[in-house]
Amino acid sequence: MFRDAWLIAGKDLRIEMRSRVGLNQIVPFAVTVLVLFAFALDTDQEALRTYAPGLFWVTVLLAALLAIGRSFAVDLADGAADRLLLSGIDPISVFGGKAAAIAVQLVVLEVLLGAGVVLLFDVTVHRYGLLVCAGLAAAAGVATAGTLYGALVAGLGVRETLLPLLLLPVVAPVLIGATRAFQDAFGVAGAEGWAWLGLLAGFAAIYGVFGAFSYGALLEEA
Amino acid sequence: MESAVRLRAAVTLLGRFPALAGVDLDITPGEIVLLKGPNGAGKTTLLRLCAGLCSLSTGQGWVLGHDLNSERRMVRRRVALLGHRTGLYDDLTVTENVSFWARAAGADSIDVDEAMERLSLTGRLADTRVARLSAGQRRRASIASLVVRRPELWLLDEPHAGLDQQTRDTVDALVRGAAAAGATVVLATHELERIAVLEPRVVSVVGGVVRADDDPADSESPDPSSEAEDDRRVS
Amino acid sequence: MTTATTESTGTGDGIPATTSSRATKVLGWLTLAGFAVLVALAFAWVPEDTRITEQGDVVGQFDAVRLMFVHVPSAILAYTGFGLTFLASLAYVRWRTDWWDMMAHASAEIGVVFGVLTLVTGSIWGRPTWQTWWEWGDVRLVTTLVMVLVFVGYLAVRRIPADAVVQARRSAVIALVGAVNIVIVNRSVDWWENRTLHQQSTLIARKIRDETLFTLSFSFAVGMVLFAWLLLHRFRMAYLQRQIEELEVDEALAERRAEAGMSETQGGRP
Amino acid sequence: MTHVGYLIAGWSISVAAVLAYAGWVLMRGRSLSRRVPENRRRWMMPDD
Repeated sequence: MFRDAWLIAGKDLRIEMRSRVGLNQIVPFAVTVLVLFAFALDTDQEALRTYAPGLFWVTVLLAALLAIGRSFAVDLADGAADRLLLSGIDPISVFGGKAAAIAVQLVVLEVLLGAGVVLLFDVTVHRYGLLVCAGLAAAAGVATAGTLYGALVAGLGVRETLLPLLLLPVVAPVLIGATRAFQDAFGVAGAEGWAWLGLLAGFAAIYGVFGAFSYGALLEEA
Repeated sequence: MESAVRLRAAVTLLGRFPALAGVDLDITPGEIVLLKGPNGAGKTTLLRLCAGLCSLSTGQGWVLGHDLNSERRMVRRRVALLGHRTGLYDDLTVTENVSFWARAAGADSIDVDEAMERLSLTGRLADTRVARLSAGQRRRASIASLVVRRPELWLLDEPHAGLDQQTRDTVDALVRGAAAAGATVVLATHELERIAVLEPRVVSVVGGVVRADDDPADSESPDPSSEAEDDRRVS
Repeated sequence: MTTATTESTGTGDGIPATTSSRATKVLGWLTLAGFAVLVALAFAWVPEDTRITEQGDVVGQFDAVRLMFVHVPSAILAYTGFGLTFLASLAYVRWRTDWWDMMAHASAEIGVVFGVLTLVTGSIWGRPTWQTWWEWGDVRLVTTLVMVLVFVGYLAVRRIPADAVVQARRSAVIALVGAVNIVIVNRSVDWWENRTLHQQSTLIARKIRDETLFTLSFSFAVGMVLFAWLLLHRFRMAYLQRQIEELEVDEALAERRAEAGMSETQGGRP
Repeated sequence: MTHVGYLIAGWSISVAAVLAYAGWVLMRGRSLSRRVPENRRRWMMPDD
């Protein structure tokens, strides 16, 4: 089971490393969004510093939508999705593998964007441990929920428009939790960061379990 | 011995279109079966049904002894379906693709080397990204990634279509080899004379049903009149 | 609402072509009568909501309290609808029958209608009472908004033409995830707005008058009858849609078999 | 009476929304009913 999940994750990540779609398209897109936020909020450095955690996570969510869509588009491009079904790999492993690959990409994105926020919005990090843990837990949460919904809309003609509508309300708690945790880590607001980390971890766990068990049913297209 | 494929009044709906409208079919293990019929007759759906990728709306079916209504997962891992799409990842090399599918099926790396050898995917070709391959080379890579699975039932959907001479020969060799190894082969193709030497049992598929067609001589090219049918196969 | 009980448009030999039955007619009239009584109670009987503080100031919702009699039942109906969708989806996962799938669809749609209505009427009530159209500090408000959005997505998925079984399975997953999500959203919003994890939001903690309480209860009852009436009609509509689909499939099957030159039925749909 | 505008808005929007939805369901139900044979509309069968 773990071997198969590892196989799937390795395949997805290798494709992303080769194609560089993430690095050449998704990351520049995310940085552009950050720059647009700066324009929208005017050159008010104080406002940018205050709202940096929220802006950061909104950007991550938007970029995650692209990464999730891409992960499923790769399988659908030339019938590989059918072959995955035919391979006899347990759907739980496929879910785990795809979610892990998306999570890894999100973590890379967070690191790059985090550097961007520090540089562009002039924030300073007070609690590195909290920052890292919250970043990982939030990536896991978005990846599990995203993989579940990505599979749900995969193969539909309207998947690009439907995925945001379905996924964003569901990951709202991640946005709230991760923003509060980062506010604490950046020292811009006294939030109970570690408690929010609990929420993030709980979210990832719930969607991990839920996704793993409903994934098979979702892939069984007609 | 058990049938390789046994269908009873099998109906498969694609959306609301009955691609299969009540198929009765028996295929014994080791048989080579040629599906013949106009485009849109339901050949592709029949093959996908046998692979466990389409569901039965009504009726019953068993493939390699597994019930198509309840054990499609078991069916899937024992068959190989070569369809119009290759099932390869453009950004990976031929070797990476073949070994990925081999490992997904639990096969060894020796199998990978052997399969690549058999389909003459050696040398520089092995380390080329699939995106840069010609249609024929893609199809060969696709076949190699199926060979490693050692399937008991081969389902080939227009395996010759749009290919160069070398690859067509490769396909024929594959069918011959599979039959020699005792596997069952079901194929739909327009290249009837190529397959005729293998003396397959010919089965006509028309309008979503199957008609036994015992006369192998009666294998002239299919009726092109109802090709427009294909458009209705919504997915 | 009135059209429920009007004359039937016959199909020719007696049986009217509607989704109403004796049961829905009774429910329809009950709703109308109940609504008339509710209007009378709400505007003539219930006094305005005022309180005199220790400083002698007169505070309260005044006549805006009369909005409660549409807002609160709307919210109850929305949550009933979504709750029923959740239960029906759970039942679908367990028993895999069309019946539960249709029930989930029908109740989700009614839930969304009343969910939107809840938000709108809540906004209209909030403006005079809280001096704002929208209050991010209220858990129920934000939770309801997210919930409505989740089920708007649910209905969007249901509108996509697909194989009935695939669609039912997909929808059931969304409804179940959505329900779990509501709990998570509710908890996280609650913590979020309190800026600390150990308080409960208490925006309304006033004593409620007996007349108001009675009228509110009455409005729930009327709402429930309305819900039952709507659900029956909506469910039958979904049922009819299935029947039409089945007829079309039968037709297509016959056509397909004719194409094959087969004389008559073999297999077929139950 | 205070807040008359809000009251009118709130109540009329509610009534209008429910009427519109109920009307749509009924109309759609009727047009679908006409396309379905009577023996498949079971709720209308008993002495109604």
